[in-house]
Amino acid sequence: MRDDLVFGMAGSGGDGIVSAGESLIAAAAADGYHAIMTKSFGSQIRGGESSCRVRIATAEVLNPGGALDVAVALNWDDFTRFGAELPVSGSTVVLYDARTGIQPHEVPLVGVTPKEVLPIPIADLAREHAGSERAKNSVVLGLVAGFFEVSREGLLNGLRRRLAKKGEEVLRSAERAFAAGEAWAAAHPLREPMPLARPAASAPARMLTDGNEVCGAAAIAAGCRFFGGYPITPSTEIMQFLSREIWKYGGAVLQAEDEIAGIGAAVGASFAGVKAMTATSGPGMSLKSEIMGLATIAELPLVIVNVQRGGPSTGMPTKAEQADLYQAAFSAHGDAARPVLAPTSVTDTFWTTVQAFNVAERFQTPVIVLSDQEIAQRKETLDDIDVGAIEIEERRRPGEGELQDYARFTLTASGVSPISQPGVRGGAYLASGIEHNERGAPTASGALHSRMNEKRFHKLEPLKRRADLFRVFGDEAAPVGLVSWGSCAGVCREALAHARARGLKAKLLVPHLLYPVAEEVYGDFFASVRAGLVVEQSHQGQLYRMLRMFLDLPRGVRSLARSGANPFLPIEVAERLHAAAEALQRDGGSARQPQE
Amino acid sequence: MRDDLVFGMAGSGGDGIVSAGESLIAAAAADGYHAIMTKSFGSQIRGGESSCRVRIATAEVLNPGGALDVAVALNWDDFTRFGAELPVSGSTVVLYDARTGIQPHEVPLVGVTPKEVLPIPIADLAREHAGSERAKNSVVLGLVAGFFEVSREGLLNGLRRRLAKKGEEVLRSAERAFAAGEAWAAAHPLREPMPLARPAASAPARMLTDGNEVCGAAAIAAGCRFFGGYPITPSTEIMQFLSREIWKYGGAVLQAEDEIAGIGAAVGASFAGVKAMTATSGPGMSLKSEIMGLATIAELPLVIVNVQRGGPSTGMPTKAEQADLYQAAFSAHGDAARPVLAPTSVTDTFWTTVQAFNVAERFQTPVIVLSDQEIAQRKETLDDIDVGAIEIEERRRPGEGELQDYARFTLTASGVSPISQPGVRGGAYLASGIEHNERGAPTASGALHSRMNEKRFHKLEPLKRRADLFRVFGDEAAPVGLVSWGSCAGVCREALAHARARGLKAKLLVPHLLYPVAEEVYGDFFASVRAGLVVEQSHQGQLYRMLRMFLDLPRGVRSLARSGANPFLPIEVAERLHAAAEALQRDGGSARQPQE
Amino acid sequence: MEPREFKSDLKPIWCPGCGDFGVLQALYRALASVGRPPHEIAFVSGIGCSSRIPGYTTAYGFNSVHGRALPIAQGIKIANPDLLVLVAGGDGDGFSIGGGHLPHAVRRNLDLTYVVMDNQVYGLTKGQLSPTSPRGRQTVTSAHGSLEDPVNPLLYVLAYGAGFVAQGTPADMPGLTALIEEAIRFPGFAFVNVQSPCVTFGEAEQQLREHKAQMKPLVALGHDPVDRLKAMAFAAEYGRELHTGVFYRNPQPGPTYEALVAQRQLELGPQALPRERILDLFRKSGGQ
Amino acid sequence: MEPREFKSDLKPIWCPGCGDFGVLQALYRALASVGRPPHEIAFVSGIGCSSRIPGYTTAYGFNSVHGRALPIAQGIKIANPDLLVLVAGGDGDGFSIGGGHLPHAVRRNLDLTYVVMDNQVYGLTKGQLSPTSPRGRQTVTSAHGSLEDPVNPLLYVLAYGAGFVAQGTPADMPGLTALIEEAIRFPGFAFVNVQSPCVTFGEAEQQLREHKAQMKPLVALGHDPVDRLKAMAFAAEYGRELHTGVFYRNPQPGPTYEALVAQRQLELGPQALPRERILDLFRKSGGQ
Ligand SMILES: Cc1ncc(C[n+]2csc(CCOP(=O)(O)OP(=O)(O)O)c2C)c(N)n1
Ligand SMILES: Cc1ncc(C[n+]2csc(CCOP(=O)(O)OP(=O)(O)O)c2C)c(N)n1
Ligand code: SF4
Ligand code: SF4
Ligand SMILES: [Mg+2]
Ligand SMILES: [Mg+2]
Repeated sequence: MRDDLVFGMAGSGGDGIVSAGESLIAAAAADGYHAIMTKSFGSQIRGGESSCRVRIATAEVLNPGGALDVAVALNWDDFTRFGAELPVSGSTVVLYDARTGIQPHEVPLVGVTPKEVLPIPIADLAREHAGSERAKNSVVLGLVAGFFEVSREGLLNGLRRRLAKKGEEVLRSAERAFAAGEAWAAAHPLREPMPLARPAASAPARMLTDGNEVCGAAAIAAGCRFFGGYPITPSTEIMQFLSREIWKYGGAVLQAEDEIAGIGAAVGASFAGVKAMTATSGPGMSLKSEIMGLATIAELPLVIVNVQRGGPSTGMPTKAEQADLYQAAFSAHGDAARPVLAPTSVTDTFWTTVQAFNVAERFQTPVIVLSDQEIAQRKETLDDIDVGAIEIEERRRPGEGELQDYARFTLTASGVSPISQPGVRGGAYLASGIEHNERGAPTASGALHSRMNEKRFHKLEPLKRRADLFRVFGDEAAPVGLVSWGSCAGVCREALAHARARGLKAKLLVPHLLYPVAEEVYGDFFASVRAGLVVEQSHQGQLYRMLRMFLDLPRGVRSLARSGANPFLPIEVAERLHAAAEALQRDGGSARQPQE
Repeated sequence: MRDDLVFGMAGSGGDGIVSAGESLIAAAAADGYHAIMTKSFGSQIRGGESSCRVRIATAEVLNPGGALDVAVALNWDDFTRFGAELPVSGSTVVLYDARTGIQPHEVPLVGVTPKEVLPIPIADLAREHAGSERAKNSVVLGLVAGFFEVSREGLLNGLRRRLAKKGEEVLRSAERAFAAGEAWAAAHPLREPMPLARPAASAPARMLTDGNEVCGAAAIAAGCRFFGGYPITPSTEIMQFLSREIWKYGGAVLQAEDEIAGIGAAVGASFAGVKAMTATSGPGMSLKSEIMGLATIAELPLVIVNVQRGGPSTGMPTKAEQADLYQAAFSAHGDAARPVLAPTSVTDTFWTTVQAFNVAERFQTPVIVLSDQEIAQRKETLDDIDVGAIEIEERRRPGEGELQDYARFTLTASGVSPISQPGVRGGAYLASGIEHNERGAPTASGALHSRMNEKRFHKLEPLKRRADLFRVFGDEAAPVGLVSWGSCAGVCREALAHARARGLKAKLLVPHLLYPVAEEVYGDFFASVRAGLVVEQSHQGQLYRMLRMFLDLPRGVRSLARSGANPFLPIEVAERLHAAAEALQRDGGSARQPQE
Repeated sequence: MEPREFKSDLKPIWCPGCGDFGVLQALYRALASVGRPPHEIAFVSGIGCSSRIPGYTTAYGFNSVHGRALPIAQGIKIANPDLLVLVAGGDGDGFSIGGGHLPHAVRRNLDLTYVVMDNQVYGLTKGQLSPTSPRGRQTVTSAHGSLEDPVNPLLYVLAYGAGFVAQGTPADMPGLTALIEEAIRFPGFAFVNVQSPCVTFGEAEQQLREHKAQMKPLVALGHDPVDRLKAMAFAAEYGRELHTGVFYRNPQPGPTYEALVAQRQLELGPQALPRERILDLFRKSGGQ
Repeated sequence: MEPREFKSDLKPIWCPGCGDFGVLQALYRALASVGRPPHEIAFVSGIGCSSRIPGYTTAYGFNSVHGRALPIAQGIKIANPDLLVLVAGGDGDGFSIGGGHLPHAVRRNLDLTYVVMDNQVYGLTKGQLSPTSPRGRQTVTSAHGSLEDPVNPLLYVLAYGAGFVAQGTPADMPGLTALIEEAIRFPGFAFVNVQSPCVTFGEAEQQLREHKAQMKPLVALGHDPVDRLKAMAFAAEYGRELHTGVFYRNPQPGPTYEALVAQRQLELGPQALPRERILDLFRKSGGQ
């Protein structure tokens, strides 16, 4: 019995392999499994090669996994094009369409001998039982159900729902194809069967969605009532979600003419007193940076979501990377700081997005949510979240007394000043991007400029002590530590488990708050650490460098970073961590747990 | 005899006080003095209060100086509005218009007793001798010539040239006013005369201009033949200069509809094979960042000048600040590095701008020149520069052989690939912002992305060893060190001289290359250093933080930073340096020179 | 209400004689006639001499960044349609850096009033070429004369389909006041181009005295502002003739964007889940 | 020259049946007739399905960033006026994010040919509302229908003063080819709006078959393309009628920007100091 299986499948445009994956994860979610699905496509806009990975497990799934347990190739050209996304190892079972005419020992998988390689007449079965090769994906689902005992009922229900509107005939054909796949599996059992364990009987059907939709839902839950933005991959689904839903809550979406207008409208809405958001990816972030600075100096709450993709420039729009951290923290001219938060999974995107609104409102500042293509577009099962229990904050509005002789930018002890909005009698003020005095009047005084800069930075200080915006895993006083963020964090959690299973005393810090750098929180974490890795998907190792700006990192803490579209595997990180620990041991310390 | 005098003058719009300053510095330059002039205006677009500072010396002038030696107030309201720019100390001689009716002991200079305070009937003298108060500034120049023996002939020549076209009558009046000022000074000698020493007899007449014009001239000298930009204070004079001159050299200026189009056109010109530039200030930089990233990935040479002003957002357009360093190095999404250079004076702007073009061409990369409002807009005397002797580099174009089966982004050992341009047969290629393979074809391969990122960073490595882009002053093996950049560097050079004169063994590193951080060069400098300061005009201390990213700074090296429009005084930096040295001594080290 | 109730304590930084003073006065008067209290007004601008105007009123002001007044104003109006939202700025702000936002603001047809102080120059930055500067004009950035035709704001905005398009000059204060008032009252996007002379950097032929002499009121020419093609023909003379008055007023203005938003909110509102149950949306895809 | 000489090895990523294939073919043919060798052509685009087009030719291509093709092309043309400079992209690229550059490119009148593949949708990003999508259109970003009128590219560009304005469709390949060729030959800014169907996300009524049926060639309607006002009247029907052919061709095209630049360089060139003496400019201000 396995409690965790990673499926990877590839085919041509018409093969419906991604829709097979969708059916698989939907069935798994309905059954109470935990699961993650990622997709990858060729460069053709439509009809080119496509692939997906589905990881299904009885316990929490932290990342899309490493090498495949099960590979499904409808044809080899397409499969091998996704080499990096669909790595096959010595423990992979490979199922492929015998129609390819390739013999098992000839399959084009260089440098690796899979555990089992099964040619299966997938196309023939489809044609024979369903009368059309379009049913190949139903055969595949039948094979999956048959070989690995995954959610048989769920899969069939899914088929039915999906094909309901295509008519009885299509549905029957698909069911026959499914059955044929199942039967084929039954007739040709694996040498070493690897059925998936059933989820705990108590496991509820799980919600299923992706990070972008969750982000949109979180915005609504946090009270966001205005979204201004411009489409860009891989963030557009946030706008798409809100364009369906937000009106129901009295809000509105403006698809603007460009990213600048999108954030401009959002800043306007915030000025008018409404919680507002914009979302984009790297190129849009670059364009928005001038108005981000405006929001900083005008002290207007605003949430800006950046679903990171490969850069620079147009880069690789459909691939994940974590190379926009510098930009998030340091773009826009002048001393213009803004908090940066990052979610680590689809589920976590809900919480992080709500926190972003809370921080924006409380500190009257733009806040960046740094998501990434993987989290944003992967499908994931969600644990239930008690939305009602999450605290929602509102900006500090002036009371009656404060509206007597109101000064918008009053220098308070906290640096946060009561903020009025059009419609409030007595609260009129001038918002501006020009440096201003407490009343908002333009100034060119160096002394005032100093005090206002001071105010704008000082008000963010409490964030540096917000340990609730960090999560620590592993052994508290471990000498070996990992730091990782965003989609990488899930890989590192699994790596940590590997390492600890092998006896290493280690821990992991996952910051949801990336900027300002919370010196105290890191200080506490690093107190016991003598060696470690900051793991991230960027050529420059941006978080590692950013930590150095504010912290004296322990000497043995290094950067483990590489360009996007080259995801880390848990096992790989675990090995690097072991190496670091060993280097440390050679230097006289010990990172191994005493062998009791 | 004094060999260095700082004049500061203020008046209302009609008083022509700035034009008096212009005359003063022009005369000084003609005489062979070294001089710097800065101006400051009130918020009125025209006709409001205005002021200027002119520092004149027989030796190199490194900055606009600290407290005034001579203060001239045409009226006290205007003078005190410029409190921060025109600091008066116990050694200042104050000349003011007796017409203000204020008694010498009543002048509104709080907390300070000037050395001498002279009420002078400036307006009356003007009216009496020239028939109009508009000649007040000529009286002031006469007073300056009389009291301080500054360039009498030069001043008169200047008057003549300036007023030539206003007719004989106006000129005569001005001459009479000047004479009246001189006579008044002769009749009322200072208690303690402070005549300015004559410049060395061999001193040539010096060139005189500001940093923006020099930047434009340097661009032409470096071979720039296209400028695309959009007006913005305090950078516009670069475009203005080029719009007068560049045509003569076969070039063109495009005043674009916005900053994005300005840099877009410049990128286009560079693609077409022409050296190109754009110039702007902070808000424009924010807008340009997307296309900066495009130039990075398309590997197109381009010089981008940012004349920094106070930020964030519109901020303080007429004040200097050094808070755009983070943006210069880290804006634009993705791993998009670009070299950043900074000039330290008007003269140096020539050299630095030429270097920027050289770096851009050699490494096929956008390069940022970080100037600032002070350097850009202050007038300064220039030492002669042997323009012909400065080496000018050209991009590496493909040879005949390389045009056989040309691949634009060939992975070479240096990371620099021969770059073709439209018109060249055999050299056609696809430039793009999309990640690409060696031939320029779009790719979504992680492996290629890695290699291309590697290429784009690797090619910049030689810059990190370019000690010629740094200057070191002071004692080589000093335990105490300063690092400073841009307009602050001139202040620190004077501070260093102060400190060393007081017996401190100290040195100063001035980087003209700010990014990439030249680890080796800094390493050499810091090898002897145990305490020191990184001095800059930004709230966050951006260079200090950036150095930490890449270097382990000696423990005793701290940030000395504050918001723009609050310039450092040399004496202040010297004192902070002493304090640092003393702290070090208490800790057991010694920074004092042995008292031989 | 009284014009002075709209006047703030901030002293304008404008040069003595700047046309913008007249625009400000006309605006005070128009607002007084319209009668909405200042705190129900949001007044947005970009950057420029002209863009300082919100600060000189007692309304909620937003002196934003160069060229972005219209997007910001749209966000405000959508967020709170009850506000009276004014937008103002210069020719550079509106037609150069901000020119890309204009067609979209117009076609969305929010109830905004957009007043441009068109002085054919960049005032705040001290005299550079502007998009409305005539061909050949010499300025500090066109030392040898500009090489391009100017934009035509009136014709453009008509082509974009604006419901109300007018031009005024402070040389005719009652006329200007009336135009601004009418623009504010117009239920939809309304554009008023004001020939507002720059006394410091503007051309000598573009000053108030010349305006007085050259002004050609469209009414006097018998123009009927319901005729859009005719309006375009008059607008095409921008730069050659100084027409004042209403070029076009849509007699049957369509619904505003904010009205359509409100209608949609009303229609869809009942379908909303309680906020706490928003995640239920993802249950149905769970495969049950 | 032969059309195939302009075809590169790169395989288009377009969906089978996409209208852009037709545009590409028409372009190959037009370029072959014009006869400039590929290496003397610079072909600039932004981002979108349509913006991939330069890579499918043997010209120097610049597949730049979204919306910025026109500024880049202008820089190229000014830097090297001998090049044939083509610009292409989508409706989103050109009229939404890039819309602010269009009036200025037009009024500067460089000799550029700008071909927009107008499919009323954002193709590359998978089906969002575009600025030319009709009011009420439901897309993934306008789930309940769009609330605004579309832009009118033809009318806008005419208002901007372009010397050559045309519309074609790949449903009429010879017509389209001729229009592109004529646009390239036109000495000044030339604009060709191509109704290029998106088979994947476009509307069913906006496909080649429908174009064939609905197309109304302007010649057939007796339109004389020297009449700019008439052209505007036809253009005003954009979105309701599918007019093809030349809307407007300036019979007396003015000088191009690059010609004026060359003239100025020639006039001022003799005044240049030798490069090494450039700093002499600052001597005269030295007060001697
Ligand atoms: C992004 C940006 N670019 C440029 C500027 C500089 N700038 C300020 S105002 C202005 C133009 C002013 O002209 P206009 O809009 O016509 O207003 P006016 O001053 O003439 O009233 C410019 C270019 C800026 N502040 N921000
Ligand atoms: C700055 C920026 N914003 C947004 C995008 C995302 N994007 C790429 S293409 C596109 C629109 C494509 O539509 P269109 O220009 O009409 O071209 P089509 O694909 O329909 O041919 C968008 C929004 C981007 N790449 N860059
Ligand atoms: S510069 Fe011109 S536009 Fe600006 S305030 Fe002065 S007169 Fe008015
Ligand atoms: S999505 Fe539409 S525009 Fe894009 S290639 Fe496919 S058919 Fe063409
Ligand atoms: Mg103007
Ligand atoms: Mg399109």
